[in-house]
Amino acid sequence: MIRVQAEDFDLGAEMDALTGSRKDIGAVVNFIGKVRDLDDGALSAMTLEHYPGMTEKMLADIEAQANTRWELQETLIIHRYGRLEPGEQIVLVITASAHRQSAFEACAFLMDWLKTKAPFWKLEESDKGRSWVEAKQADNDAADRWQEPGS
Amino acid sequence: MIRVQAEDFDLGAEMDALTGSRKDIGAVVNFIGKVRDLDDGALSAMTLEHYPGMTEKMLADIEAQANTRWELQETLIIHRYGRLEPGEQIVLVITASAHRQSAFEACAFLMDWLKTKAPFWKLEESDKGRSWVEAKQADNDAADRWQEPGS
Amino acid sequence: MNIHYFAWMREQIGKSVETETPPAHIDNIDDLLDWLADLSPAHAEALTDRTVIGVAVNKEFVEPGAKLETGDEIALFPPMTGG
Amino acid sequence: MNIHYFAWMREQIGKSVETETPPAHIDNIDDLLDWLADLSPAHAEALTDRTVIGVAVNKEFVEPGAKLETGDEIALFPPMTGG
Repeated sequence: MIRVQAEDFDLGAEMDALTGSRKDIGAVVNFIGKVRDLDDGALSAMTLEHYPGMTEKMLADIEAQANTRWELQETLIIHRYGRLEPGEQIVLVITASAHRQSAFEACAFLMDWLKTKAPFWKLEESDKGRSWVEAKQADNDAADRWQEPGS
Repeated sequence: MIRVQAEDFDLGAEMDALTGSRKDIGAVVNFIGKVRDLDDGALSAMTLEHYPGMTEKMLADIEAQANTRWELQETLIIHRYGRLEPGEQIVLVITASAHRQSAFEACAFLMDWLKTKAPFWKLEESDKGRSWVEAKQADNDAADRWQEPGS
Repeated sequence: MNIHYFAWMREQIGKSVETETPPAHIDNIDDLLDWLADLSPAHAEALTDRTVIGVAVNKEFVEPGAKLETGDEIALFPPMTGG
Repeated sequence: MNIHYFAWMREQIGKSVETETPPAHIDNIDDLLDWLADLSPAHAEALTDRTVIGVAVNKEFVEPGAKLETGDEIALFPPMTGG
């Protein structure tokens, strides 16, 4: 399941909805990404721009790919857009599986992918002005490690 | 922070308490382990026995070790004991870091360790009778991959 | 043909979408970018470093040499920074 | 010396803790396990396969050859299955 939304999300409620009544799930891994103020008080806000329509399509694609590569019982990706303040939640990825290894790997895979291939752009406003967050080589490298032979 | 308890835990509340007011945390990874009924309706309960005193000591040790190996801002380990039914939560590990890679690795490390080195034993009651869960070689192998050279 | 711009490309060009009708011989992304760069100094500036520009046609990523069809929805954007 | 048993060892021996006073020459874990195995058929059975038995002294894991001191808290248990 994927959702692209401006509103915040509630981890506990999402977990309950996804796995609460299930008795066959052994391992659930969640990732939550938050707006981080590296330099205390310097960052006033981060605004996430995205490409409506393409975002949903790409997220559904990658979720399907994760489900092909690992045996997962449930997956959820929620990505927010709009203006967010330090400490606010940006993204939630939940992967549920019978086995912890699959849940861990699929969650890390989805996050590496979101960092480099989902059509989002981040604008930071700080006491030094406004600037677009630049892509990191480390994120590209992290995404590359999931490349399948021949692809 | 570590807790060994019979009571259930509330993921949302634990997350809020740990990271809610922080503005310097970029990545939070959670693992939740649940009692799994592999064969629909066959498992009636799982009882976790542990070694009071040693459990707390070992959990505090491994939490400290994770904090030495990775740059983490917050860590929480909650492990339950006593009689649990299918679908109930057994264990929660939360790792919060500035960077997702550290949070993912530390969480997987802590779980691999808990599977093999924390003094817990699981008794399953199913329609086939009662039996102690046997240790898995795969869990030992998973724990071994974190072995540091020379240790 | 609608062309969408995102992030600093949108800011430099000054609009998030524009409707253009390139001449018929412009039939691939590379040629389209050359043609767009001549529209205004702002376009030229936004399109200076082609190596950092991502392209989507009809909401799918494409390579620079990809062919174009009439009515395609084009999007141009800097490297993505989601998650 | 208090000796704690867990899981199926506890069930086989029939108690979770017992207080024993081994003779003075029993000064390491290996010798203690041999001595305990002679206490009863149940002890002997629980201690049959030493390779699967984990040992803690004063709530720390130890190797089979580890030395013992008077008043140590001993724990014997099968492989752990937490998490």
